[in-house]
Amino acid sequence: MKKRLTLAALAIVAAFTAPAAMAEGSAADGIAQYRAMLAEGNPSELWELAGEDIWKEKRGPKQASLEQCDLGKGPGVVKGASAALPRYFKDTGRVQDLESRLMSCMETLQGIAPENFVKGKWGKGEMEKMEQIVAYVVGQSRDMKVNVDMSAPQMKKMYALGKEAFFYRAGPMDFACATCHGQDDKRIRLQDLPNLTKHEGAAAGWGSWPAYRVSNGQFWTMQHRLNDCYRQQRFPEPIYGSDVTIALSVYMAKTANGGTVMTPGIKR
Amino acid sequence: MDQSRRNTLKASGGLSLFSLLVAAGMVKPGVAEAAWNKAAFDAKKMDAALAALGAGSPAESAEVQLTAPDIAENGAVVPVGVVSNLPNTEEVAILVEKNPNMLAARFMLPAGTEAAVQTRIKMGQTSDVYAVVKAGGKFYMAKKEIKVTLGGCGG
Amino acid sequence: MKKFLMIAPLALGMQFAVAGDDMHAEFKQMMDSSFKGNGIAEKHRLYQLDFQAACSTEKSPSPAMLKAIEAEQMKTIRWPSDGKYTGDWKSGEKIAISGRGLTWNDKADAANGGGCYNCHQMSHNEISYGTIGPSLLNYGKLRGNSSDMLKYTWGKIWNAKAYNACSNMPRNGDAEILTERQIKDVMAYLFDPESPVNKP
Amino acid sequence: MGNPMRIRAAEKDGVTEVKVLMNHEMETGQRKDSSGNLIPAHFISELTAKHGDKVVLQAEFGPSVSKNPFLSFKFKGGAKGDKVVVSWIDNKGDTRSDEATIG
Repeated sequence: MKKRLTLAALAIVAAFTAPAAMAEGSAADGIAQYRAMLAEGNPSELWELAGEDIWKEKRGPKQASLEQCDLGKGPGVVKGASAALPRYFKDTGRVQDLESRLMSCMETLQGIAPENFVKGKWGKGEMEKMEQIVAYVVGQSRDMKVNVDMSAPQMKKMYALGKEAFFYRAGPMDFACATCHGQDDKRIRLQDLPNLTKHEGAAAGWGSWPAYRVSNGQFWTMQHRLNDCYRQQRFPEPIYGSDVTIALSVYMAKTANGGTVMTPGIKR
Repeated sequence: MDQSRRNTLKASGGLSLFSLLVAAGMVKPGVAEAAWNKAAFDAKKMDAALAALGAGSPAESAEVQLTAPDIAENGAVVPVGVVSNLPNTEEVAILVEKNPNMLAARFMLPAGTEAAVQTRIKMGQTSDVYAVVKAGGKFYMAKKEIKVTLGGCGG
Repeated sequence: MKKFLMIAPLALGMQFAVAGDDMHAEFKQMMDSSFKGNGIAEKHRLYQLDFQAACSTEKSPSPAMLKAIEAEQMKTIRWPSDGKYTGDWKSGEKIAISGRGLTWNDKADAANGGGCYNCHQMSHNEISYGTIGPSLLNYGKLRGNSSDMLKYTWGKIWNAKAYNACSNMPRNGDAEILTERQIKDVMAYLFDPESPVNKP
Repeated sequence: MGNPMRIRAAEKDGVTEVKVLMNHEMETGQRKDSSGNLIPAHFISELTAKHGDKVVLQAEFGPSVSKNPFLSFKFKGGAKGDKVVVSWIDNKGDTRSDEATIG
């Protein structure tokens, strides 16, 4: 109480510019305790389990599996693949994140059209299968280091575009990604906001998505995470696998380079 | 009495036999409800739930430990663990006072199984959570308040 | 909303004309091809207002630019039509708690929330608050309710950019996020001695 | 038939710890869909875990167990290489049974 009063007194002088720190200790401890208990059993594993089967299953008009899909480490190599994504792929001539790469594989190997995802609904039909495959693939990089190769000029360009997108303010609320993710030690409600402009924050954020979200019992891929960020920014909707989502991914992944992959994560 | 008979049934056949019977159309799924303690799960008052469990008004005991966070970031998933240090603990139940139906889960522990279970429950709002334990034929309990917060910016 | 539409094409043209280089052309192309309208979140929301463009860089714009934006934004503030700054704090609390509105999941005619708790601590009994903005606990109790303080607070809620050009806070009145009535209610929540903001 | 479970069983000093993740909606029966209709309750009601022929845990769940339920418990007498079988039935009569090898 005493601490509160002192801080409050400060606030009189500083009006709107007073520091936000308040007696938050107990609430923060409680939340930390909650998260530690949740980490014990992550339902993402249910998606991983299903995804491994789908990866190997002969599917689509071409009745092929994804076992010849090259995620950057050679055909069929899943181990460590997502830790090194996004990357520049010569065969498509594009920088691709995991999901846009999987879309290419599904199209060329299996004949599954990209429309299934671009016009798809989260958790439904082919999109649900995508989510399961993503869970499986990112689980195969768990505990590895984020290791994105920035040597290709296409990657450098995507990084620059991603950075510009990160600070781009627009819409009825004037928000940019940076509004919430550009400072240290901030929260929305009780949720900590990683500062994605710095290594520690990017490692924490990029490193722990995709993730299972306990609030709705859904598994969210990085594309879904970015899509919902833009929804809450009150932007129009980013198209699944579009360049802005990949550019932002390159921006985050490069900043996170060297951090630990903790995917699939578990979130509020 | 009923309980031990049920244990024997389950031990010999288990759910797999039961599901075979369901699949074969020999048993209607509804029959499963007969074993499930409907009265306890349907109870909308604490004393009714406790009565349906045969627990009466259990004594608070330091030998029963309820592990749960002080604050749940999301009421949809609240991790709860119960440990009983009482000898011959045979049953553990988890109840949430302010949920529409108090009883969340009930565990029957045969000899050889430790009285230490963890699960996750839903909570509609901040409430006392009870761990009710049956040991040596008597009931004991522990309780803890868990705060449920509003989360996300969609709030 | 209407104003937004009118200014948008101009602002877009200006930003990219000024920046001029290939990278910006490519950025514009990327943004344009990456988004689609969905429900009320129409694609034109992508187009920036001048001050949004100015505040879209890693480093803050020059002090002169900030001053110019603030002066410009100050002109947008509409003071209460009946001269009354405060309404019903109970309704204000609901508005402060709600973070709904203006996303592609929301309907055009639904009332928006103020989303205040996303960023600010406000009352003595809500522990789930954000820290992007400063704590507003005991707001009225600490500051009193002089006409200057009422006016300042009203203006800040209506258009925070009038006081801090690149503020993270939305322009609740100017961007038609909240109605005049809703802003009065939020004002009451901040100033009323009976409000849980001021009374434990 | 329900979706697969994820079961982990690890033995240490004669005690086997079992962790189970189940794939289930656990619908409360109190939520409404987007058109305002009540979504019927759908939840796992009973669960049995066996080590060989021996039942090591029985549980009854109500709809307020969380979606995709998690359960952990410990029993004595399991050895590395033994099987643990977990089976559930839900209130609509759907069932699922999966096993794990104790590691």
